Amino acid sequence: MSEWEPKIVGFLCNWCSYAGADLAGTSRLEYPPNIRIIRLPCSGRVNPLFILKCLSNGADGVLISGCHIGDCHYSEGNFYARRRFAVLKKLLEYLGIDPRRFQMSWVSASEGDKWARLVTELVEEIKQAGPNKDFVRKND
Amino acid sequence: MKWFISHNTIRSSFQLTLEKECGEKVSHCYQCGKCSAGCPIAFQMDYLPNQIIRMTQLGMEQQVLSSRTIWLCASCLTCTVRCPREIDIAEIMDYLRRQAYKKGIIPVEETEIPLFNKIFLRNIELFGRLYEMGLIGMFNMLSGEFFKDVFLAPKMFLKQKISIFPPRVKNIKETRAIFKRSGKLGKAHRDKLLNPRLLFLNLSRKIIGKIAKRDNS
Amino acid sequence: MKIGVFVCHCGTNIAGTVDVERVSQAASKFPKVKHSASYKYMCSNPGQNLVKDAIKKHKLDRIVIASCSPSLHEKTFRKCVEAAGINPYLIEMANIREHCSWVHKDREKATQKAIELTRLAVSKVSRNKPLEKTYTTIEKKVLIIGGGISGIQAAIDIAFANYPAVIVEREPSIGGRMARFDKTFPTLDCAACILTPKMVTVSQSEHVTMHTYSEIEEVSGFVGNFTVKIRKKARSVDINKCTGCGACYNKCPVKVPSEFDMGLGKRKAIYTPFPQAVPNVPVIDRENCLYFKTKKCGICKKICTVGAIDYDMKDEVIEEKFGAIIVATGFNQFDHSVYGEYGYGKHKDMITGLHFERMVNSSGPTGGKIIRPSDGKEVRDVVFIQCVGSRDEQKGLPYCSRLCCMYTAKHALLLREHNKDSQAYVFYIDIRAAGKNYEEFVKKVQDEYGAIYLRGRVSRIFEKGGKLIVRGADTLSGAQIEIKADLVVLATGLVAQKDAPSLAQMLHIPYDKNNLFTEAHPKLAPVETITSGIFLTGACQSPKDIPDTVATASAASVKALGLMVQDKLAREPLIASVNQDLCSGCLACLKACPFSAIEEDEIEDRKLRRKRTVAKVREAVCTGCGNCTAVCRMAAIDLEGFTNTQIMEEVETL
Amino acid sequence: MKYAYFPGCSLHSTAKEYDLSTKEVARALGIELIEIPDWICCGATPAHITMHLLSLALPVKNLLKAKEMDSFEVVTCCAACFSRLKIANHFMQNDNKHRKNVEEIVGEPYKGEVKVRHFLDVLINVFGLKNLTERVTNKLSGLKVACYYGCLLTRPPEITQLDDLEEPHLMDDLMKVLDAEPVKWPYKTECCGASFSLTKTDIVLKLSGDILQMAHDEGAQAIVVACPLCQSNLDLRQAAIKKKYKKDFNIPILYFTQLVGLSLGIEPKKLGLDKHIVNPLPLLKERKVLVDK
Repeated sequence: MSEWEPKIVGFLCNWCSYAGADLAGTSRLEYPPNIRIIRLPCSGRVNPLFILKCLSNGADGVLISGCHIGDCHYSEGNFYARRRFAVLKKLLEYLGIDPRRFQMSWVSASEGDKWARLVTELVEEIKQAGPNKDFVRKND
Repeated sequence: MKWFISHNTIRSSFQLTLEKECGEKVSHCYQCGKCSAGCPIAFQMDYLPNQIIRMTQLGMEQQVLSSRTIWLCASCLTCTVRCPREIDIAEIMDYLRRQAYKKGIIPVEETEIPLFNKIFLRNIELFGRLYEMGLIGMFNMLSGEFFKDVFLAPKMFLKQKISIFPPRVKNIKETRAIFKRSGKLGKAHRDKLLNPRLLFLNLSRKIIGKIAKRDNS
Repeated sequence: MKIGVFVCHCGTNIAGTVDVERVSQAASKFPKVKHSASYKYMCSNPGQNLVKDAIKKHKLDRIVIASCSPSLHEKTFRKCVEAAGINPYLIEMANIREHCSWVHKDREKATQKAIELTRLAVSKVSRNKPLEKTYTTIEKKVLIIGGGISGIQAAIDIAFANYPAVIVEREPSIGGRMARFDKTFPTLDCAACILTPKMVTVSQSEHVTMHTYSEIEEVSGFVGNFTVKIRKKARSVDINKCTGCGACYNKCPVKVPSEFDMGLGKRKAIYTPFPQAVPNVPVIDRENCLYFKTKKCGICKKICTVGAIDYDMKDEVIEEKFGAIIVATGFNQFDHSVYGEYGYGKHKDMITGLHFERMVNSSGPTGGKIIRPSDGKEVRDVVFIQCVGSRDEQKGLPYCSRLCCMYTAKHALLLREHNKDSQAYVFYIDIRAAGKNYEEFVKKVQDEYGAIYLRGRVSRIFEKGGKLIVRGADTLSGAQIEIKADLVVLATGLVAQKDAPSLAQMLHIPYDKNNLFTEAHPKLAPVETITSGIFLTGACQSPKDIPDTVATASAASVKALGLMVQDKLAREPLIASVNQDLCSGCLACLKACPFSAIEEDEIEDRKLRRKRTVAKVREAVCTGCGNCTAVCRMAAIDLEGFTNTQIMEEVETL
Repeated sequence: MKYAYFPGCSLHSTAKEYDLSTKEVARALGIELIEIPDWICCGATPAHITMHLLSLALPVKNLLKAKEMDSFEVVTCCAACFSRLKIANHFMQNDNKHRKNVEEIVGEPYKGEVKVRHFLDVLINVFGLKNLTERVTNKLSGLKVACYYGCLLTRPPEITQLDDLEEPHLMDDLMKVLDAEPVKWPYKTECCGASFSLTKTDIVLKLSGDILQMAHDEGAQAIVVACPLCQSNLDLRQAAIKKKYKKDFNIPILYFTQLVGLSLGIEPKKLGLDKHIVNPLPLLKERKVLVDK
């Protein structure tokens, strides 16, 4: 392997962030290929377990992205998400996991450029954080 | 007008280099002309500010750097604060002037301003603060305007507005070091005032002009 | 389980950066995958046939399509596999176009990513369950928010199909912006002459109900079954009793600037905004009415012969059910007071295009005379400035407002028609006259009406000696230009209504950074929103002129009528469901549900031999957000289509 | 109120009266101005035209000298110096690349922590117009003035953060407090030709001539400025404007500090009112605003 490339999982809400990422595509905005997107109806659908599972499975970073606060397709799903993951982030920090590995963002369906910028910056940040060894299942 | 430009000019790296080095996105300009509309000095310029930007977009480096416009810009920032595309045109003018210094392209009709700037800085480098008598004397001598403003001088002396002696700054070495290091880091030629040939050309132009004027009258 | 994977080239859209063959080969080695193939355009007829044939030939029971975004073709392929006998919810799509080939350049890395995205989809589909669509009824009534030309047109179209339409308009009369216009480009027919008949049609239609002076307060429900609360503001005049005789506003002693006339004329405290108002029933402006301010006066009540004036009238909130909603809320004018160089909007003789419309209108405040608001003198030199607020990233909007070129040309023409000695100077950047007979119109204004077009933005406007000094440039000649103008008319851009975001949040439709409502697809679904059952028309989606507005209004009506004619409505089964055996009855989900779609239920627990409280999903109400699943400690509640096992399977394969 | 004071080159030569009047006013109002010892030129326009780094390094050096005095606020009167100092601060705060280079040049770390203020700002926003009203003993009633701000006091607004960009009003507010009458005129921020005084005198004559004309047309008896370059262009070049355009304006160009000084009852001579080329004393006598001693 030439250079270590981080692996990042993105949980995106279907209405805003996923559409925003689609728009980045239709606008041909380039960003690094390190992110794997999992589509969900709402950021409120994301169970904290998913994130823990991602990190324990060796993902170097996890991103949750939903509609801007107030713009949720389901009225208030992202409020729940915000509250839920503020707590989770603290917990992860407490467990000694680099807080850079778990991030939240709000990207609307019209913000393709923001999405591209966000991923670029995120990959850069995770690269600085280095490979995820904090929380990986020991195989032997 | 009077140019023919080829795809080689248009494809030259001038615009890209400018955008990278001075951080202003020239390609964003859509030629609305608001900069030119508000420019107080436009009446003296050979090209309007928007034309300079257009020529930059087309890679016309030679024509831009040898234009009089870039020297006539007074850095009043009227264009910058009103540009709908948020382009800092005054900064671009600064950049173009610095490039013109570097490349030694200065139009002979417009030597006064570049000359003044150089003399001004030299003056600061020597004295730390502005020595007006020295500045005016040196500028008049080198620009061929030997008797410019001499009528104002006595008034100024009387009102103690101009001193015959240079100001004194204690630690002048410190200042000189700043000049030296800035020149080195910025890769700018610090020492040369201006090309002697250019100065000579300008001098002779002025003197010939004056003689011709006298003959006519 | 036999999974089939189909990888699409999408011409060169995907194949340009992704080695499609390699993706297909790699996919064939994934667990449970029995067949993989690639094709140039998977969504085309031959492409779909390829999928169908493969299903039959290889006896496939689950399908993964690696192509574009599911928002584009998920439905297409669901139908496709259904035709081949597979449950439509046993497919998944891997988005290797928008999320891969279009955003990456490195072929190797993009191919690698495409393979992984496909692997994710394969792992997810292996956990999919067959689902059946549910059906709901449809409320056969359409709500139209906004009573401008687009709302009026939509109401007419829906009424024509014999379905009921309800217009909710904020102002006391329908008519909107168009009612203020004088003439319309490029044909120059008078706006009132073509709009008023339509307003009358609406008011006389048995199928159309109008709630003027009313606003939307709350929207809930979903396609086919929206419940809307409408606040009918207290008009202080009984709409059923009033005959529209006008005696009240003739006698009212209070005069205030008329909003309809852009402050150029006056109206009374009890008023109809304009003579042709529909309904022709006045409203009392309580802020300025003497009776409401001081409890004195009461003239209008004394004079009204039918007793229609009711000072004690209160706001009324009504609730109605609708099957579809058409949003036709229109636009606002850009506020040019942000331009310091143009005097922060303080120069009296600097007006906007809408002011000019009122001024030039023969029934307007000046009787059709074009005058200087400062001293009432007739004008000679008039400067028109285009792109005020538009195409200005620094102080205004990034976009082109699209109609200013045309209405300015119209104004220049009307100016000369009204005043032969006048001269129009039009500062423009580009002329955008792309429309039927538009370019010809602009040319005519230049050729036959002597309008001088100057290419450049104006940098400064200031007052001197009673005139406005306009400093601009003509970039074509390279000249600076100074014009001493009697009047300056700004072609201010179109912006979203101030409260557009709050309406969008009520309706759960997205809006962009300029607060314009976002359509479901810019090309293929321009009047739809991602929320089914809600449609857009007119300038609330993007600046539009009258022809475009009317066209989108009819388009939105057709979409709404398409719902109206259905007997029942199929709903996606992607909703939550409770495994009541697992449910502990904590009811945390009940609190988390934004739609009150979860209720308490009691079941007989066979083991415990007693009744037990559990949660139950009201299927008709659930929108499938999945918020409940994240709070369930027992993992008893799950979201079909995005189940915990599906997502965990995806996470595991990372 | 204690500030490090950066006069700048002009205030030590052609704009001596600005320096004098500023110090007088500050003394009268109890604002302590301590001149930065051994300050050097800020580089003015020639520096940023010629060498970008130099144009940042010179102001930074001065700000560092102010810091050595344990002063975290620098006051300056010259609009050009104000602009250069502010811009240097802006770069040091926001541009890492330039900061590193400049720090290398001046040999010290600096992150733009010294605040830069114009004396106008101190007078109006720190001392306060209300306080000033109480101190005015000699009202300048009936004196019609055009407040001229020039280019660099307000531009670019995100850096100077001083006054309204297109219609500044700080000096107008100040004049009203002194009971002078600021005229409404559109050339508050028009360019006077600035640094072309020596090199392109023709331009200065045209631009300054236009400004004088506009002030004259709008009924101003004097122009009030806050920049030594504006003052010298408008004052010094009136004779040449008269010669070239055959227009004799004879409008005195005064610093706002001089008028504040007068209204506080300070002697004209101490304010340097005898140092102008266009003599303001006849006008001030006529308007009865001179202090009788």
